[in-house]
Amino acid sequence: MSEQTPAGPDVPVGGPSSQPEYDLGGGATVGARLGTALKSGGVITPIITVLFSFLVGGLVVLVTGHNPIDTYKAIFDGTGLQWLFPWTSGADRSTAAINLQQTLLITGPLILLGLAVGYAFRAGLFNIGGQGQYIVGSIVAVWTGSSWAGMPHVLHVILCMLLATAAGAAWAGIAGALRAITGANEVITTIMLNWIAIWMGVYLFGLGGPLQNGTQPDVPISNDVVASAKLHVFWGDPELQGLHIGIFVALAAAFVYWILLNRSTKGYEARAVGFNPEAARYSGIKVGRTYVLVMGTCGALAGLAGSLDVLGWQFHLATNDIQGTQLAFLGIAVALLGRNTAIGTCLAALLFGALVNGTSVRNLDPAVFEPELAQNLTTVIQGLVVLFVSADVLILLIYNKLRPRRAAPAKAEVPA
Amino acid sequence: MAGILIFAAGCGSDDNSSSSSSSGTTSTAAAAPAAKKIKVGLVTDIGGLNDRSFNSLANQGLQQAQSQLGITGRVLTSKSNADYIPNLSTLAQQKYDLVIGVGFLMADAIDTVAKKFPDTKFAIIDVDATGLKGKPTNVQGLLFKEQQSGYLAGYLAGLYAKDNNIKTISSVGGQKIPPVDHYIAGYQAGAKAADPGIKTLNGYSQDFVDQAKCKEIALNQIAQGSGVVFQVAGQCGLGALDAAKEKGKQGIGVDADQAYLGSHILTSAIKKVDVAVVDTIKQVQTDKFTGGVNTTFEVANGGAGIGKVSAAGAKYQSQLDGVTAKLKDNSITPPDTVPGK
Amino acid sequence: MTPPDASDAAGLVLELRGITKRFGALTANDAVDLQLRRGEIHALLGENGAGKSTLMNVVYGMLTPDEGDILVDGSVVHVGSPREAMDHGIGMVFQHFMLIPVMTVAENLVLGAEPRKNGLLDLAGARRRTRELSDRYGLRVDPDARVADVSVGQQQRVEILRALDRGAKILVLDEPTAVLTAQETAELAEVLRALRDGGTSVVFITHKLHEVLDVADRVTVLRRGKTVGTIDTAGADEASLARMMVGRDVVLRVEKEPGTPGEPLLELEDVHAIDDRGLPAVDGVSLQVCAGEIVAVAGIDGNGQTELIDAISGLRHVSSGHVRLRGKDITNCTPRAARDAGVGHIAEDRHARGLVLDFSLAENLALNDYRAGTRFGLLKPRRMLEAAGRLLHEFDVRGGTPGTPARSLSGGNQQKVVIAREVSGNPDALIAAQPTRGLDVGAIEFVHRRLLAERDAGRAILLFSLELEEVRALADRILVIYDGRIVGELPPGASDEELGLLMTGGGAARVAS
Amino acid sequence: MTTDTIIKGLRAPEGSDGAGLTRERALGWGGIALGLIAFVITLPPFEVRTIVPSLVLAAIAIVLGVLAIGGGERRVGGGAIFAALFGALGAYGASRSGVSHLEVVVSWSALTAAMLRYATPLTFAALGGLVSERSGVVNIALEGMMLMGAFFAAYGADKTGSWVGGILIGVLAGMALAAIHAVFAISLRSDQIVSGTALNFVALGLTGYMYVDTYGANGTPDNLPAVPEINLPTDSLGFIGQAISQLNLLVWGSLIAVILVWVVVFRTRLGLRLRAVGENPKAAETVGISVFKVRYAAVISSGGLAAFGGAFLSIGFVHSFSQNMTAGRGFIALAALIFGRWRPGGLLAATLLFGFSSALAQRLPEFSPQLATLFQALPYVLTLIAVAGVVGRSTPPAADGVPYTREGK
Repeated sequence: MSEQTPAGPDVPVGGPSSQPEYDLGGGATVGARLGTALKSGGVITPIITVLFSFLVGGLVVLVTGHNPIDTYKAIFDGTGLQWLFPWTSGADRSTAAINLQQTLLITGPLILLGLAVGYAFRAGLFNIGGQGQYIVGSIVAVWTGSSWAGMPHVLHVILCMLLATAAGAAWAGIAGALRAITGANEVITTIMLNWIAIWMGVYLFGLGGPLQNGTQPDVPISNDVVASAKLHVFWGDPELQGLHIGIFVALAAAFVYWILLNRSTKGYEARAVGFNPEAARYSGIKVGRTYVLVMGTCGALAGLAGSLDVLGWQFHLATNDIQGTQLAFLGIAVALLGRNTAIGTCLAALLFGALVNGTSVRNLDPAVFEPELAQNLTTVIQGLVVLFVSADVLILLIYNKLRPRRAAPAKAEVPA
Repeated sequence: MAGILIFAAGCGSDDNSSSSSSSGTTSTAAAAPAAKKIKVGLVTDIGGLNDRSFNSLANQGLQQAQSQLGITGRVLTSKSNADYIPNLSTLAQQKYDLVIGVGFLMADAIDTVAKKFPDTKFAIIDVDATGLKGKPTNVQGLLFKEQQSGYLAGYLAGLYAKDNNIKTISSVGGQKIPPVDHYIAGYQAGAKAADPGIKTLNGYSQDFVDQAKCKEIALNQIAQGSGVVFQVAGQCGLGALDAAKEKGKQGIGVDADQAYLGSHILTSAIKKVDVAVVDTIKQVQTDKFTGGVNTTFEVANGGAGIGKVSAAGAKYQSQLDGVTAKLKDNSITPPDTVPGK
Repeated sequence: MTPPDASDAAGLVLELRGITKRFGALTANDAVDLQLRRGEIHALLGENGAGKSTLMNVVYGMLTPDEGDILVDGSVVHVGSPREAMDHGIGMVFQHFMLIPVMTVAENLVLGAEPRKNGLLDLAGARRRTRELSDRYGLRVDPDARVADVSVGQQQRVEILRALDRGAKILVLDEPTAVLTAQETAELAEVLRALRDGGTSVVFITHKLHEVLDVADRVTVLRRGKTVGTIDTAGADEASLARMMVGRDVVLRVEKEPGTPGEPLLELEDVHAIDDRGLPAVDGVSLQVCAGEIVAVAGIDGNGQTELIDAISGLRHVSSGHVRLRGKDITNCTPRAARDAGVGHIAEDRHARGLVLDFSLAENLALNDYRAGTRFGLLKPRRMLEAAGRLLHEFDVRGGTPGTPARSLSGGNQQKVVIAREVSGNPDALIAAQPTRGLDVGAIEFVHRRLLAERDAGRAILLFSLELEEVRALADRILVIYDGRIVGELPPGASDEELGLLMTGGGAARVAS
Repeated sequence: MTTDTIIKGLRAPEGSDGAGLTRERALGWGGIALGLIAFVITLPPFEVRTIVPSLVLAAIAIVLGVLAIGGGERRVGGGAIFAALFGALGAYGASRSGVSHLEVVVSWSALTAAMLRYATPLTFAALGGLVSERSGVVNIALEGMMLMGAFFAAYGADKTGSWVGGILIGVLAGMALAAIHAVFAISLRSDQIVSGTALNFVALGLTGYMYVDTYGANGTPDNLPAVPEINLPTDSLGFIGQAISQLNLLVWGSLIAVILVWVVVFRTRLGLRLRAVGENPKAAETVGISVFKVRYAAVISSGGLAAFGGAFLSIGFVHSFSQNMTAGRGFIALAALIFGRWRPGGLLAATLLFGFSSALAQRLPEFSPQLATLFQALPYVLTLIAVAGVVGRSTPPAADGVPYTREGK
């Protein structure tokens, strides 16, 4: 013990403080391990993770007899991210701009859907219900957005988004309340609520359904959102699905998420419950109410995502839009890759948005990669990214191997 | 993952070899050597090229045109509804002469894009171009009288049922949407015309993909006495045909000729999307394309009808020919809506 | 403090030579030697973190040593897994019992060496074997009881029987008395002596000096991963052992001035509550704690202490009766309202209930008052950090700054954080549940001093402890709880016998059933 | 921070689990039974056309429910009251609707057969989940494992020309995916929910890729060897006899698998060790059980079982493969596993309930074609009510989802 014991009459030597009792063995939480990983790996780890996944994905491409470098180049070109490079010019630049608009169009709702999963994770809940919450939000947005045609623009937009947010919150709140009151596992309840939301939507907009389009009785589709409820398009052609201001709404939500999680009493309670519900209860935090609030917040985020899509570019909902929406499942991957942090989720959403758009067939030359296969390849790469995210140990190992030797052990484990 | 993907009206097969009727409105079998070398783009809906239905049929038409008419073709599949507008506008921007959209859910998208690119020609399958909100003049609707195909199939089913002492026949629809109901309405009317005492059952699977659902519905109908099962549910409907096969009943395919599935396929109610695609391409090549109108494909022009008739139904061929003639001269006009209960 | 004597080698069943085990930068065992004779009870003494458990985990094959040899019966053996350890006749009883709570005693006993019949599990055979073993060693257990439902003492017997069933000649027990009552401890000592007399060699780990002197024949002391020495207990006393263990003289008993009780602050009147299974657990408890007084509730684990604590602090529904603080009725108010009213609560299990281990120290210290002075629902991070800095200094928490995760602190320092938090709210009444469980001597000393200081500052302290010594050292009055009732009040000077009698239900010897 | 805390959250103390059948509990269950009987007597073949007897039964059921609640059995009592209301409502609906409609919808033998067919893939997958989670590894990748089974069974049947070969290859493929899950979850100590989620993506992409690559637009051949149906001469034995007279071999297989899994998990040495590892891996290790071996074996078998479910879908039932053909069944199976409290009998009850309501939902449009799509939600609504109302908290194996690490290694 090199340090001097502080003087003081009543202060005894506080045990072997030079040998802290780490408890990172079998009982260590993933949170702790991720914490350690973040400390020793920083932002490098997720980057390595992504690179590694692309490497393995490239092997898959290679095995199937394609050129991985060409394929990735084509995918990258399709994302529109080269717009950010000053040397992209001319026709390339305008194509890139359109692609980037489409990439960001997906990124916005993905951020929100990622946050909707991430916040629940932080409170120890697994929200698989992003899909249902997104759908409920979309339904309310399309309903309110196609009503009240005479309303002032800003007011109408805000009202639609608020109501969609509230609807998503209420929908997820059901799962939270059931967890709080009856202890029903939210994994089951959110899956069930997804399906119920789907069939509800199909009923509402199906032929003869109460919200089905009034002017086209033959088409299972909703009414169109009126002009006063549409989100402003600030980049690109407003009629050709340009980029609307929803991306800023999503970024603002990410900022609010950061505040909520790290700087608010509710977020503090959510984290306490997530780490140790028993200790939270002992300190007087109402665990059940926290579950309801957290799920409600998640639902609000997912519902908001639904409203952005409806008010930003979709403008109507067909029954098969409802049945086909898969974005929320990508939200789980986004949250996991982003490690449930605000900034991480934004970056992960951009990555997945770019991946989705970059592999779209219009951007992928069929000579480089058959479009029918590309879609499935994307799914595999998405899976691999998430898979390697899960193996922080593996990635850390690689990281530590690659990094010049620094004698800092990743973690110390001593049995109690 | 948990979602039900994909939506498609009717099902198609790729088995062209058994396609019996010849081409549609244009009778030239091969392109004139002088034909213009045009660029044609096809945008599928989210069913994708493997939907074994109209997306894949449309693609076949495009490939046929590539090999026979010397055009350049490109297919863009849509992964989600977010792809419709970008896909259509990308092709328009790249100066494709003709852009074909598949499926009535692309109606609004094609309406918007067509107005933005007035010099590009567009066609859309299963959509009434005159009903588009923006009334674009460069979009042609490609419509099908599915009820005529359904009527023929139903007539055959009725004849078969009467001879085999079957009291009930049935149909399995994907979702209650117009193209599906056209088929079913025609089928029921045709069956009743052949055998006024016949009972018709109908069910919707609410799904165009999950074969298990259609199979369950078909099994249920067979349990209620159905001897002929007509599927109008795309890929899902293959399950219904499988049920017929398993229970020793007759099945009727849809959209394309599904006789290849086996001898239990009595016939198929056909909708020649491939022919429609080829014909439209020819129109553009020969500068005969007009927008703002529809081309209707029906029995009279060979764009609708039934496929190969199995041995079990062969003896009714002459009666079928009679009905076909009446459909051609419009002395029979089958209904296109399913009566509600 | 005699060096290992080579001439003893003939009688050694187990010998450890130069065992070194490192965890990253930390050396838990640094060339440790140990010699175990046939048929002796050998204590392994040391503070928490001295490397005792690590050493025994190495012996049992749970850990692989970086250096050193293990010799069984004079020859070097390789112990790579518990199975290999068992094959060499080594059995181990862990501090946290290695049992499956949802399974029966018989199932647990045969686990790993299950009898089979026709390819299926022979449950009848398992029960039979349990009964045979139970009879042979005189350790009574019920084969069909679920482990979760039997007492800690019984669970320990299952572990011992299981080790013996696998043919253990060397039995290692890791802090076997940490969870036992005085009576159970005495019974265990009997069992160990019987085993020794039957030829089994026993190593038991402890940091309790009197147990070493009571039970062991010889003792090896470890300090900071190194062997300090091995001595016979015959000539040793507590002071000399403590010196070996800590490396300096320690004050073994806190000198305590008698308290000067003031007005009654915490009053319970005929409180009833039920446990998680819906059975009555607190059955009409009435008590009073005055300002400046420590009242200890002594009793065997599972006699309603937990439920009583929960009932006072609003964590459990009080089905009838009243809890009052300064005359104000706080019966059945929420946990938060109870805290706001002035009830502090040092929770029984600091890992499960007292701390959020993944939170930083500042966040942990703010668990009770994070909402104080907040506006718009936003935390005051700077205020939290400042307050934490102050408290960490005041309570001499070592090994962390306000930003350090609580997980990385030692047990003693973690407990200081809990106490700091609970005391900083300036409560009228402080409930201290097992405040020194699992702490080493130095930390215990700190906690005891602090509780006395709080008493002297005028708080009413209700102490729950299973350690009679602690109860006696701190309490001004001792209440004994048995079966959910307060069955008697004794002065701190009461003898073990008096206390034991009350704690076991009034005299009838309570043999584990 | 992530999912281990979630799993801990699931582990709330279970009150009187397995506390035997008290009088109150019996009353409550009696109430539930009466409530259901109130409904059943109005259905074929009984078809009581007046609602009075049903109302009487429902009233008794409510009384029993109230008694049960009074005796402390709140959940079961609540279930009885709920069943009574449900029964009365159902009886009202049935007695008001036409007999012909009723007989079309409620054809017991057809309903039963359909229920079994719906339940089969779910049962297999849920059993797979049981084996894995009993060993302490959360398996959210059941969906992907089923999908692997579905594709590779079709592929294998096609390539080997025999359904046995198909099942074999399908099951091996499911096990291969499960082996990856095992490597990540056990050896690399991944967050198990994350790696499971990932593998679902991988399986979806991989099977889709191979399907398109191998079969292109043509789809799987229409003459795929099929798992045979079993014909039994039971038609004369009432509706159950009719229901089981022709069922697929794998339907029977799933029921046998339930029994087998029960025997293995609760009556064999391996099962005892499996449960020990899932409850307290360190304890298992200290008695010489290899946690790693047991968990690997469990996770890999889990993939095999789930793949059986997939194989039933492709070569047992619809005789072809299509992309994403499992359509979320793996998640329903996961729900059934939790619903059934990690017990073979419980999960079978859950999958049968789900299968029954699916079969019913598909027939209900007979009454109202307008509401056809809403009826589709029936299985999910019923599951939600059952989970929230009757099942409540269910406690997973104590070490479920917690990666095990031997210290210092």
